[in-house]
Amino acid sequence: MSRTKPQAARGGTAASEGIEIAPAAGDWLVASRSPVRRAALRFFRDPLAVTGLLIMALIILITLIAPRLFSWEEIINVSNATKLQPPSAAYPFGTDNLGRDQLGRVIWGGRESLRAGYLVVLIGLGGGTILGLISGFAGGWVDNLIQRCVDVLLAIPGILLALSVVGALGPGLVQVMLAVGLANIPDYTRLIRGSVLEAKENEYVRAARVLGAGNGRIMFRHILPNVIGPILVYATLGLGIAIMITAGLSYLGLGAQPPSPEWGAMLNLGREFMRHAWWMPVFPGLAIVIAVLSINLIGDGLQDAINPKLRK
Amino acid sequence: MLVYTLRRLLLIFPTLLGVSLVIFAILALAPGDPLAAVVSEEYGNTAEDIERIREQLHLNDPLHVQYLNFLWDAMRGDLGTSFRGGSSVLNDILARLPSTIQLAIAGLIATMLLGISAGVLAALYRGGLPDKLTMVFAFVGVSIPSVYAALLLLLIFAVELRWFKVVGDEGLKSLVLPAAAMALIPAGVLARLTRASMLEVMEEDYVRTARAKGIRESLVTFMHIFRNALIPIVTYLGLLAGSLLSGQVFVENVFGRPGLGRFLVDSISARDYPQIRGGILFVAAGYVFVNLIVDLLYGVIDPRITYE
Amino acid sequence: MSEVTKEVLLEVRDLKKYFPIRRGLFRRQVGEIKAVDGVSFDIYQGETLGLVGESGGGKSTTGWTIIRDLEPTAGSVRFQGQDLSILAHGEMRRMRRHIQMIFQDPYASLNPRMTVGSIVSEPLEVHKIGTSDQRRARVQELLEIVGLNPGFINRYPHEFSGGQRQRIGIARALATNPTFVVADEPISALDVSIQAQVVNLLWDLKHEFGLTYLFIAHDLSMVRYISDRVAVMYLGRVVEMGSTEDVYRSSLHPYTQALVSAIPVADPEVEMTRQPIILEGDVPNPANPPSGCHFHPRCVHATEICLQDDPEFRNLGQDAEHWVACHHAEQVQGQTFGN
Amino acid sequence: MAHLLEVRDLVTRFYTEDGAVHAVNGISYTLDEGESLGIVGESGSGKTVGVLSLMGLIPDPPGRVERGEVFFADNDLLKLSADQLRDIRGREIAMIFQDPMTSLNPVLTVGYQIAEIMRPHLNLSQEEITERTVELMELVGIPNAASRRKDFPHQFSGGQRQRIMIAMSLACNPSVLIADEPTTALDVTIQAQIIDLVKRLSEQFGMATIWITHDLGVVAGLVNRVIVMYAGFIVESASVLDLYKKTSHPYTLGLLQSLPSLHATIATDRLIPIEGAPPDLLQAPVHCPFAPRCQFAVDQCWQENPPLQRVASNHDSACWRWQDVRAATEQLA
Amino acid sequence: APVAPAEMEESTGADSMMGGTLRIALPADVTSLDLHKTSRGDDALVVGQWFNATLITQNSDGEYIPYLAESWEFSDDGLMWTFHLRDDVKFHNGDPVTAHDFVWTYERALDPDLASPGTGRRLAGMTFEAPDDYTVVFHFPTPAISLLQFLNWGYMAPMSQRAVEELGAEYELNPVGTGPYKVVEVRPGEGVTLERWDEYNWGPEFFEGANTGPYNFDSVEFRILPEEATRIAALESGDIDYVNGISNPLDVAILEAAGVTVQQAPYGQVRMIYLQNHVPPFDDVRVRQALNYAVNREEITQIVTDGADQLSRGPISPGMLGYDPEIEEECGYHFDLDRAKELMQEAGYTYGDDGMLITPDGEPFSLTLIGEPVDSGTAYMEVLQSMWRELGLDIAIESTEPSLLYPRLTERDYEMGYGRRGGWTSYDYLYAIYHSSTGRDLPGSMRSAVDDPITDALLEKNRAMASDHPDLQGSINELYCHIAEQSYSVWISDGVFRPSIGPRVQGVVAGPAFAGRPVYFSNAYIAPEDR
Ligand SMILES: Nc1ncnc2c1ncn2[C@@H]1O[C@H](COP(=O)(O)OP(=O)(O)OP(=O)(O)O)[C@@H](O)[C@H]1O
Ligand SMILES: Nc1ncnc2c1ncn2[C@@H]1O[C@H](COP(=O)(O)OP(=O)(O)OP(=O)(O)O)[C@@H](O)[C@H]1O
Ligand SMILES: [Mg+2]
Ligand SMILES: [Mg+2]
Repeated sequence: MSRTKPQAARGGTAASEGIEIAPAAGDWLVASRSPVRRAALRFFRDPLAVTGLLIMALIILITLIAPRLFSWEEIINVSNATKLQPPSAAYPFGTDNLGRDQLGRVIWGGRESLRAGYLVVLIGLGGGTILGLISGFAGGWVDNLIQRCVDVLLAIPGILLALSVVGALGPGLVQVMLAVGLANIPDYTRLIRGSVLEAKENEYVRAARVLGAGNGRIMFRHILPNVIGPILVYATLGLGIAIMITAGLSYLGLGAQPPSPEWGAMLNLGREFMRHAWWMPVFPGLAIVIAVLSINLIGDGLQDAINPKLRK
Repeated sequence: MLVYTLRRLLLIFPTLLGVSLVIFAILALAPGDPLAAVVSEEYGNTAEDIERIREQLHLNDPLHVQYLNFLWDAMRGDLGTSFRGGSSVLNDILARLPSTIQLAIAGLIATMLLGISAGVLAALYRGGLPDKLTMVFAFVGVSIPSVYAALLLLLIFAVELRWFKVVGDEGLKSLVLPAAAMALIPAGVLARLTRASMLEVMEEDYVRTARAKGIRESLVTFMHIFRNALIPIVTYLGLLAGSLLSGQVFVENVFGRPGLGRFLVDSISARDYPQIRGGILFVAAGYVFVNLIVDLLYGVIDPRITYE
Repeated sequence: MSEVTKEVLLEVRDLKKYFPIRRGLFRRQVGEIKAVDGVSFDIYQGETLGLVGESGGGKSTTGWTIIRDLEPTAGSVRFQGQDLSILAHGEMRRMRRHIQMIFQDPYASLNPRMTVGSIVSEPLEVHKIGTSDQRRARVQELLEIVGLNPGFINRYPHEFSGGQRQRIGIARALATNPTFVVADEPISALDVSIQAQVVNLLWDLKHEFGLTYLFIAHDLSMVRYISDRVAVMYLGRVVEMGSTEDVYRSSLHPYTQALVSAIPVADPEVEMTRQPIILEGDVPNPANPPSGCHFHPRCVHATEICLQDDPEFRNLGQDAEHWVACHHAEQVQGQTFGN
Repeated sequence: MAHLLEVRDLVTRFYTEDGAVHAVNGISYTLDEGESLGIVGESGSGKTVGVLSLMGLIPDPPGRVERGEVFFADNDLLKLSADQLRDIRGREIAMIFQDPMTSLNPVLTVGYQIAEIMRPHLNLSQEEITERTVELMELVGIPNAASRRKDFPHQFSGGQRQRIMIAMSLACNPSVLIADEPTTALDVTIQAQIIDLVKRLSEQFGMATIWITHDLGVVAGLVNRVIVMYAGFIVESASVLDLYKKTSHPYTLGLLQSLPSLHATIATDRLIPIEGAPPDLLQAPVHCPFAPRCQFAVDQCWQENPPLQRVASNHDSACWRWQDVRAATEQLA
Repeated sequence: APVAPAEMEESTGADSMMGGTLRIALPADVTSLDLHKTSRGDDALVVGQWFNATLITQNSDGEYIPYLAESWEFSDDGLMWTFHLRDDVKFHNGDPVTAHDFVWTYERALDPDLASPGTGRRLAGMTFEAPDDYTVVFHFPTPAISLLQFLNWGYMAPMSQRAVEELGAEYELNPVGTGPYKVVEVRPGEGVTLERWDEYNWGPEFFEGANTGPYNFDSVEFRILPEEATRIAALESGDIDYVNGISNPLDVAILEAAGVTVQQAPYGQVRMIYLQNHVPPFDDVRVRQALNYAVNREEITQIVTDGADQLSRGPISPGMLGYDPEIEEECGYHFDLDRAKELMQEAGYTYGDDGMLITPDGEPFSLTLIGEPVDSGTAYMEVLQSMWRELGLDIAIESTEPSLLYPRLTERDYEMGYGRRGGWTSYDYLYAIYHSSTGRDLPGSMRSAVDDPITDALLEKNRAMASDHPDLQGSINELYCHIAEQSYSVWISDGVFRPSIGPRVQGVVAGPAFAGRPVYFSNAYIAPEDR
């Protein structure tokens, strides 16, 4: 039944042609799918991953159209009359200590926070992946050099790093995110390197080397897909942490400035009122939880999709 | 390996040298003036006053002179004195070290207990209830800033239930709440990491071999799946151990514990250069040490890993 | 095989590979395993050299060291007159187009995250051979050649049985039309029909393109069938080497004799009556090999001299070369078993 | 019912994105105490999956044992609880896996991995276990076992790893040993030793063995009865002698013909592989799976998948034209 | 012999006051206990009230009363102050306290090598002498009698020369003072433990019936709790007895429910917006006035403090010495948006279609407001931003931490600055920010860059007047109205200070707002059953 040979050349007789039940389309369809597309297919068959993707898309969409939902005035105008109102029909998320509508602020806040979060994670993940791969794969003095730099970087507190980046490049949100991303690199580097040290001992790495693959290829094509799973998970969790860290830097005056809302900053402010107005911390917190959750569902889906052995 | 270990231990010195250089570079770049914290706001500072204080704190020396002086002093075990109170930086750090280490160890243990058990359960019951619960726990964990966790724990267990004192020495008991607060975020991360890492090895052939031996499932889980999933876990715990030394300012603040985290953050916001340098050097030494242990552990976890 | 025109493709001289033995927390080196301990041979252009011997005797390690995936402890390997051990990284990499390897372990040597298609086309991509369409066609062709359904190109290794995976590895090794292939047990995981296909294929390639093989295997009947010459390894050393006929029919080394006698025959009637030489004595320890001739503790011919002196590797062949490392080769020869 | 092990109508499939892989399609066989059963067949024909299924070791998902019964000591293994199954695995039915590198845990010493199987099943002290570990390693021909016990799998050669797997499986003197290509990576002298060892154990303890192999030489010398598999079906089942001398299935015939004859070399006579491509297991079989490659195929073969039918005492074949095949065999001989 | 029941009761009664540990929460690490190395307000709590004694102090009515000095007098020109010391005072190390100790202490503070940032700076320009063992004389370069209150500041206490010289660097861990408690242990980052000093018997008469002998608590334990929520929780749970201030008014109810006494007093914590008076647009008094008119002080304090803070309609607020409600009503600012808009238009500004101001140059009118985020700072700035938006002014906020702020202030790299200063308990603070000598070019704190002879004259006149001078209030009022009219700053409010006392502690007496000593503990005790 070698349907992949359209002419059924070798064993096939005229009779065999006659009883081919279905056209050979099935196999050729399979053959036309690239690994990436197969991974994508697996991803989109995973209901949780798709849910995550939809939620994230929705969040991004809402933040994009935020100005149509709430004007900037509504976001910044204070009023004693509406101060600290619990959630109600008029204010589904309640109002904050200055009487501003929290729903509007949460929606606007996503713009800054998500951008910051993603950028920070991407820098950390990108930089850390490359350094970690090189470090773990090359070993020897290269490893030692990179790792000792990582030790140095790890020891420098993020705030200080952010301050100096701002000092060097001038103030601005992007600089701050750059700094926080930079501060994240060592974590990813160590995580990737650890796994690479293990993965590079696999026989298939040897096989790749023997067939003439260069180091770059071995690192990115052979080792990376086999170590990326846990790191992906780490990165997706890092989103929430990145949002909080950038908020902390805004507080120092390095990031977004009031009254511009930011989830992390709102959450920080909410702390003073947590015993008096639960809705102040809860809603921005929930926003972060949902963002992290959805990105994690996506991350999990990706991990499964690139791991052909794992099937649901 | 012994040679490797020794070499790595020796590398502490160049690393610290690197750290000190980087700190100097960073402090030179970082905007902000230490005088803000030294000179208080109220009355009549003259320009001469300010100049005198700057001179006094050696802030006017060229950077390389400051650096060499610092290096020379540091080599003799003198980390200088604080800009603000004039206290010995070394004493300040040593005074905070025991409490910091205590809490770090407690936090590490709490993280491991919580994170690993949750992660293992999640991996074993992938897609099932334990998995979902861990997932929710992890997301809430990483999304709640530790300061909230700390405050909530304090309010519930110390103020409402009175199981603990809000402040006051209760021996090991007073470590429970801070350690729990500290563990919340990392435990969430660790749980997810453990799960992901275990999923990577669960389908390996040797796991099947282990099952075919008829050994208890718990042994299969721990000796064959978990052990082979350890590398990212140990790496993360190493990173965590380092960061617990310096990164726990909120927990330290809420529980009023003298810790290196608060010390560093305070000294950074005051630009108290000697304290910053000293603090970071200690933290760096901590990282170098922890990472060395982690690297050695790699070899124990996976004998194929060697560093030659 | 006309000796006069023989052109040496690969020249292995006094090759050694020792693995350190480490113990304890700090993994202190407490000794070494002499996996390959002074091996020399030539492989001629277009020939197939069978490498057989004791399992654990250092065959794979020899293969690895030749293709320089393991750095030799000592010795040299020349390929087409070029000393491989002094090649720069990039040069060696380009050289690999011509030197390929089929791996003993069909499971571990395939990247579990890559599809069959990308595994097989990888050598082509690496050496920048062909356009992507050509490569695709070549992959399909290769899969067919090794007897795999070309429709499988998007499947992952774990979805295959052992023999199917082995064939993926073979297809990969042949992709670039190499000059020299180290085939480490290329067929042992295959069913005999596929074995026949693969052996035919290897033969055809050799015939058409003058491919040269170092064929490592345990299946002595297949080695005999396919090889021009055979080398027999025991405990890190080549103990006998010569033309296939000579080695099988008139083995000079007692170990070779034992091997040949133990070849199972696919005929139950013959099998019932076959009397293999069962080697007595303990399998020696490569970390601490026996003195003198490594084989002496298990050898029925061993005498005092075997305990003391390393036998010289000497040529006892008349018209064709026939090398052996045995003090008593001349006596042994008379008692040839063989079937 | 006196059989030690009886497999009835076992069906196992893998559900992949491309569709269901029909890996095992209703195989039945029995195994008696002390008996040695060989399974040969096309690579990818379901030999490994077949035995994994009866051990309950099919990864689920994507695999699933759809149907069938496996009786062992009056229990249906497929219906046992995990705990009950655990008592049987390793202790009663031990398995040697096909691939020794990936089947051994790279981070545990081989000594530990051998000892591990004894702990739950044998009531031995730690010292006794260590002792037995060393003994087993020596039994399978690993030199210096007392010290090499502490080495890790990657420090062993392919054959040595395989021997470690063998040592492991023999540790508890199982009643059934399933060996999936156990000797492919061994040199013939060691192979002979191992075969000898297994034979001895069979005689001594009545251990039954299922021996999956491609080496028809080993089959000829070792087993009593042989099952030939193709495309997830048993296509022929016979005593060794019958299989070689009274071959009744064209696939078996093809296999035998693929072997190099005794003193042939490739330069003189070429091997004759079976023509055609291996079957696509994604398609549910409607006709004889071997038909596309079969010289004997007739229309009937394209219409109906032949069932396994008795062709002589103790000899079954799944071929409509088995008589012609047998005639051809005898003619060749 | 057995003790008579009556005696017993009496003695237990007396004893029952003594004992127990007073636990106090501090919001930040103690920087140093060496008086000349810091001047931080948080440290002052330890330094001033507990282990040191000062020359003079203030009673609960705010009057200056003797402490280590029995009496004092000013020379007629106000340039020389003479203090007569008690002769029975001892340092914690047993040495007697003499005039020489004071002189040595102050000269140490002025030593340029020591570079004392706080004390030294305050003493700048002064000289000291000790004509005899118990007389200390201060010489001033210009009359500054209103500065007398500084002597009530803990950092002006005498230090023991012997202890400082003997202990060297160790001194700050074992400081020696003259107050009711001595330091027994300093745990950096964690706290300080003090122990009662039984020889203390020079306590001032803070109020009628004040205990002038040793205090009642056996020891005082300072715990550093940087998080306000923790301090509240600790008060609630009874693990802490005293917290110096609670910032969020909403928390008062929580504390009171737990039996905590929360006092509320104005504090001299002025919140204001500093303007760069010498540069446009603030060189135009109409613009400055418009800003003051456009601030709705009632609303802002409602929003941010639930109305707890006192309003500052002008330069002197209710928590300060010299405050006069009548003059505030007359010269202070009341919210009047229309007037503010008029003023802007008079100053040449116009309104665009969107209701926002356009400068005379035709540019949109927008300014930057910088400030620290601490203590509701951001909230104040955001509310002001919103209010001035009504005026048509577009404000961008830059809220940054102090060490980033400081260089910008020094470089005058800002237009408007939000400031909050604690402890400005007297009208005299005006000198520091509006006198021309504090100059527009000086580095350091937020300054208003005022250079106005009339203002200078008024400030100097006030400074030379003693607190009992009959013309003092009139002169202050004159100053008030002048500065208000000039509208050098935008004054907003005066913070409320909320010392909170846990239920275990009895007998605490409230102090005056401007004494820098919110409550008196001299008679306080812990009931025996609570110890
Ligand atoms: N996880 C899986 N997913 C999909 N298909 C699988 C999976 N495992 C095995 N198969 C398929 O099942 C069929 C039977 O495989 P099995 O391993 O039993 O073959 P085998 O007879 O043991 O072959 P060999 O002799 O080569 O080891 C093969 O065609 C294989 O492709
Ligand atoms: N990485 C290693 N570390 C230590 N010893 C090793 C290592 N690799 C191989 N050895 C040892 O070297 C010897 C030779 O191994 P090699 O793999 O070359 O044998 P082989 O002849 O290929 O055997 P087989 O036929 O069983 O595959 C063995 O004793 C083995 O234990
Ligand atoms: Mg090998
Ligand atoms: Mg198999």
